[in-house]
Amino acid sequence: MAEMRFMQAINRALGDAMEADADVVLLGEDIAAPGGPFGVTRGLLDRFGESRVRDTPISEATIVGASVGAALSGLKPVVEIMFMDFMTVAMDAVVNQAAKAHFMFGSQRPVPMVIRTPHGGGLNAGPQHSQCLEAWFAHVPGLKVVCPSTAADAYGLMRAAIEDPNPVVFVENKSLYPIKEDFPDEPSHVAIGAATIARKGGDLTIVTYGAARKTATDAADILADDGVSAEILDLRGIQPWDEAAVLASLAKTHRLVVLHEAVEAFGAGAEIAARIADIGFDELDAPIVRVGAPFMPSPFGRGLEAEYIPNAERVVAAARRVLE
Amino acid sequence: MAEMRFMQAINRALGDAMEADADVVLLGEDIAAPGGPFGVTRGLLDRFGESRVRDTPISEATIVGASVGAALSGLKPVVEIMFMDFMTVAMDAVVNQAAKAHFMFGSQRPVPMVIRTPHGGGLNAGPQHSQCLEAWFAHVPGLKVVCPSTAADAYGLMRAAIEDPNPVVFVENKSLYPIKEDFPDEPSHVAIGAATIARKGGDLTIVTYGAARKTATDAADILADDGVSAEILDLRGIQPWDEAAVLASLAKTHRLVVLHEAVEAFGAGAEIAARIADIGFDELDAPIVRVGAPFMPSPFGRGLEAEYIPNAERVVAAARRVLE
Amino acid sequence: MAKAKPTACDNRTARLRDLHERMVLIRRVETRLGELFAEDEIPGFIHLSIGQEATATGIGAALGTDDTISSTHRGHGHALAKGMDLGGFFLELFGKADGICAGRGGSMHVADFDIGMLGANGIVGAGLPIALGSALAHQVKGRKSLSAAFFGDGAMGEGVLHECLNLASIWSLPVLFVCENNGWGEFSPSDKMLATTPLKLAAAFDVPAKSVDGNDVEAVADLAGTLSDAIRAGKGPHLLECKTTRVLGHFAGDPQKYRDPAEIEALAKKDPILRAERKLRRAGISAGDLAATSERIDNAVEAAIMQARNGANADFASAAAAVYAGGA
Amino acid sequence: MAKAKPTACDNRTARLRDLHERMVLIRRVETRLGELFAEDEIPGFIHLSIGQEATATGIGAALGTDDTISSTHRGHGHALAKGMDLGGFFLELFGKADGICAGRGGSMHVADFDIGMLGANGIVGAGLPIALGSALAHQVKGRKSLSAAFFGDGAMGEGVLHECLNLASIWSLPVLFVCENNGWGEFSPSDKMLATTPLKLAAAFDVPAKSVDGNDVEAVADLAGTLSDAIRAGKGPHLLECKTTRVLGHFAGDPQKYRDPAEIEALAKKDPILRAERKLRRAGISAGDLAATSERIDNAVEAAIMQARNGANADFASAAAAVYAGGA
Ligand SMILES: Cc1ncc(C[n+]2csc(CCOP(=O)(O)OP(=O)(O)O)c2C)c(N)n1
Ligand SMILES: Cc1ncc(C[n+]2csc(CCOP(=O)(O)OP(=O)(O)O)c2C)c(N)n1
Ligand SMILES: [Mg+2]
Ligand SMILES: [Mg+2]
Repeated sequence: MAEMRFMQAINRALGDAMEADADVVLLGEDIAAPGGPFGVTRGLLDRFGESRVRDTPISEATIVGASVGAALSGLKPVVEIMFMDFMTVAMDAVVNQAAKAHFMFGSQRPVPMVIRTPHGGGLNAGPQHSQCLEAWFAHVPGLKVVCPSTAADAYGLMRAAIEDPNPVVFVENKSLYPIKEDFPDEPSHVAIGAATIARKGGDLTIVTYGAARKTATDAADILADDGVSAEILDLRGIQPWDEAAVLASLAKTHRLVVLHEAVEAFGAGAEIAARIADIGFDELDAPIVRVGAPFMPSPFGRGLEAEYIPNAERVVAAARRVLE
Repeated sequence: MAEMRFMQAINRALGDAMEADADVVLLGEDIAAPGGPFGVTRGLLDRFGESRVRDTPISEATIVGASVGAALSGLKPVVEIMFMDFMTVAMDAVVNQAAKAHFMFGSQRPVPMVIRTPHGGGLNAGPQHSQCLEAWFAHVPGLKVVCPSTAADAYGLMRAAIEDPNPVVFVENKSLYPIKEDFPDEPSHVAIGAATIARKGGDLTIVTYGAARKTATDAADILADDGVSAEILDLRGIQPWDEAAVLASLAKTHRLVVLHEAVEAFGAGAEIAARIADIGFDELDAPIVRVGAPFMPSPFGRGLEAEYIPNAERVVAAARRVLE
Repeated sequence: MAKAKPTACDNRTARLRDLHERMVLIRRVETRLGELFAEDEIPGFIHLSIGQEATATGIGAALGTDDTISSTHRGHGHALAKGMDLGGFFLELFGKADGICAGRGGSMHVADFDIGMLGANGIVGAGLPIALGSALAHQVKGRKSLSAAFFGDGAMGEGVLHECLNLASIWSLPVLFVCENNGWGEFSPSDKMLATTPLKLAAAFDVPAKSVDGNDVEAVADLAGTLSDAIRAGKGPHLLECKTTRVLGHFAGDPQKYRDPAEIEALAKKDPILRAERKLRRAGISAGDLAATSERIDNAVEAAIMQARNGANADFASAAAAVYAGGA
Repeated sequence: MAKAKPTACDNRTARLRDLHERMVLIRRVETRLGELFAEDEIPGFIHLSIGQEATATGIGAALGTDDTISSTHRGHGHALAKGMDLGGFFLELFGKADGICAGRGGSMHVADFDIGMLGANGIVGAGLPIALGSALAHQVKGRKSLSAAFFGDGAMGEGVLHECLNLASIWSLPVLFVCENNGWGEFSPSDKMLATTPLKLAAAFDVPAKSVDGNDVEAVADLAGTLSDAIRAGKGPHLLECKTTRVLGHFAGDPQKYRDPAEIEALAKKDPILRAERKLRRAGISAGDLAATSERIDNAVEAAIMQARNGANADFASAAAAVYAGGA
């Protein structure tokens, strides 16, 4: 069991997938010669050459749209959108084309493509470089959405996403990139839509994904000092998400907190809470409490951003509310 | 009390606002000389001239972005995006620019603009001309989102939206356009974010908005035959939405169904259900059941679309579940 | 399109007969679609290309099955010129289970991947990057194919065209950009909405470009052939502007009140089918011959319509199960 | 920028002194920003325009307070050339409550609406439609103002530029498109990414355009003045390409490993400030005079930094209350 950074795990998954399948190609701004703005694609140009690893002009709408066309014509493109905020420029290609092609053309062809994009704060990058917009994509039938929180999951989900015959939005929390973690010698695929229990517990369930898993763990540590045992479920997949795993945990704890870095209102957590307020209602012994960013753009200033991103204290407070 | 079509009410609101304020200008594809693809802007070019009522090229990203610049420079633009599906082409301007300008520039200037856009099915217009994407915009701090269901509300909300100093996404269900309704002789503004009780009842609450209000009413009629009295709350505003009105109704009925035409999963209804599962939990005597479109693109064929759009039977079934 | 292989001297006439027949097919299909729409047999938004058949047909004649095309909201002609099966086409427009898109897409989304027709598209300009990506696949996979991107003059308003011209140019992709310039974008005349032309734009990106009378099917086919040869020879993207005529309105049922009646009347003179027929007559094809073609096509179209009418409706459960590939 | 009004014969020298002083200010501000960022006093993403000061300054000199500009991610120079207050600027970059944007925007979003600076922008190309809309407001409201849209060469990849050139052209809007062509878009050389040039694009839309040595501040100011006069005279949009040099990397801290060291070294010869100083010396301005200017500016910058350091941090509750105008 060696150590590996989160970003290296993604790099390795891309490399392994490209070794395994000559149809996998990479597209994006500054991903080839420069190795990516965060270094995620470093070395892949040298290994796989200019035809398969392509620097593109600053043309998000077109590179995603071209990925759809390429996917419909036999390639498996993995396209990088440098910041999730820039997905706004490519939404037609994602939503009207990639997501719908299999369905609306009568199942004639799959659309095997992956859109890699970093979300999240922590770099004081401000309102246009920090947004967590995964809820938008989860609302679009035909897309899959994943958001790993560990190096091993990043590897496994990337391999699965590239092999999936559907368009997958692969969300990478940029604050995780440099983090080093245990990495298996023989890493394996992770099924899209399968949650994992990040920590076992019996008093309440915290459902989360991405970088917020760390926040949940910190909160669980604090709660443990008070004798409260929190179970943490890391969804990993947001569309589809692992309803059964949430229900199973709830059957033990009967109390639910939903946590993510995205803005709380109309965020992905709303679906989880809403769904459980329906099918899990009889299991609930307390209100479902969500923790997310407040309803404001991601602010620039250090203090502002620090207060903006959900922290362990807020999760602990939410836990206390459901334990009341 | 005369009768007026839904689309005429919007037309009248636009005309009245333009009479009242010379800064109000209209932009959009085919809205001036042709009077709009659905005829909503008919006659306004003749009344207000070419400078204030402008046909644009097919350049959604730019006409919305230009509306932001115009709003920051003293105009109050009302821009039409012909189908809500085409908002995908203009998302940067809406989300990164319009929504954030007031906040990220330190409250220096308001961004008084309205984006009018029709959503919804019923015309067999297929997967790229029928989407209800309002949940996306409700998730974006800085935007307001409204969706009227009656001619009077359409008028009143449009007047309020134009006068609001913030960017408002004004969603018009296109199946409502031709519908004729009572219209007050002296129509008034409707506060953004204020719900209205569309029907009084005591056994359960149906929260809805837009064209689905009619579906809710049909369902309530069926339930009434069985002696069940449903209260229907028409939100009208989705961001902000009237939490207090929902809680007040729930305090009477203790049972909640949330209904909209949009896809159920990760839709606007998720937020309402999630929020009530938190702050309204103690009032709930039953699961919260949502009714929305299934998780698939809006299909073309007649039978397919008819089955796709939520109907009264599905609402009745949901009501029966919460009444169990 | 079935490719006749006649001997040298009547090569051109034989080809023109093929082209003419294809145009008559498109015309007949769309004339009937207009009627079926008016009679409420066919739902949705229908955009007819009557008057523009020579463009679709001429381009289609230059392409093989391994070549790909992306199309627009006005895509019936492109689909039929590329060889889409009439049965699957009509079943689709009726929203039937056996439609080419299983009744889920309709007129704005007809597609047939087996013949390289990557779909009509409801979003103006959106077909351009799709064709580009298909060309990228051809290039990466070392195929000799090319990819044609149809777009209207109105689509020149969308920035995605600019992006695609640029990307195709720097990567030397095998793309044929085809502008169907009918002078209108919905209800607005393009000369009021655009300060540029396809040729000027192409020039700005060093993409070789030509303009052609888009109602002269032979001229379109000739030029499309020349440009396609250049593309296949590795000379990178090319653009062809076809100046053509939208005889009917933007959509089936559009009364075209925004248009000068004299302008509409004048269009008859430019009819691509009548022009081809005059040429054929001069080349010695008899009126009876032409009438026979027309009758054959009418029969085929009516048979397809009848089949479509009687087809089973698309089934909801199958649609619901088709949101994801692989059944996930 | 303060406008001196000297007598005829030393008009040009006086103006050059002003221009030079403004460039020195921008250089000093950004040099210090680079240091403050390296010392972790300033957070976020910082894009410095060192080497490009003549472009911002020359354009700024042609504009009045009633004219508007939209800027890019590399906007410090544009802001300062338009007249942004140094105090509010530094407070913003430190994320302080009294920053020009209340500490909510930072480097990528500096804006000052009172002087027509409509904001730097984190989205490549997004400033273009904003400037266009501002020009629309000028036109509709009958103002004599113009609106300048700064964009980089890399931004030519984005289709929104195409759309804006078109719309400005058909509506004859008072827009000055300013391309700061520094040859790079992040870590990629633009000649590999673009098949076009600003002049070719402008020509495609009938927008009159000129290219200028963007490191010659007088040349930029002259040409910007000429084009602005034409715009104010109702002649519609114009474009100015300023060929300039990005001396430092894409962002503060970028080691520029992707760049030939010889290329970077050669940039010193093109330094716009040194060039202006050589001219000033030839016009009789003493070295002491220039040193005094520099010292005055240093002092002003250090004072602003000190003020910013000591400023109160932005307050979360105020930010939370500012999401909507009108407090809603
Ligand atoms: C992004 C987008 N904007 C607007 C529309 C509505 N629309 C459909 S067709 C059309 C006109 C297109 O004109 P052109 O490209 O010239 O094609 P034509 O209809 O003339 O064949 C418009 C504006 C759309 N479908 N997609
Ligand atoms: C839509 C979008 N895509 C990508 C980026 C990332 N990005 C920031 S600056 C930049 C390069 C811009 O190059 P250019 O326009 O030449 O400006 P310069 O940095 O040279 O001043 C890129 C790709 C972005 N901010 N926005
Ligand atoms: Mg046209
Ligand atoms: Mg540059």
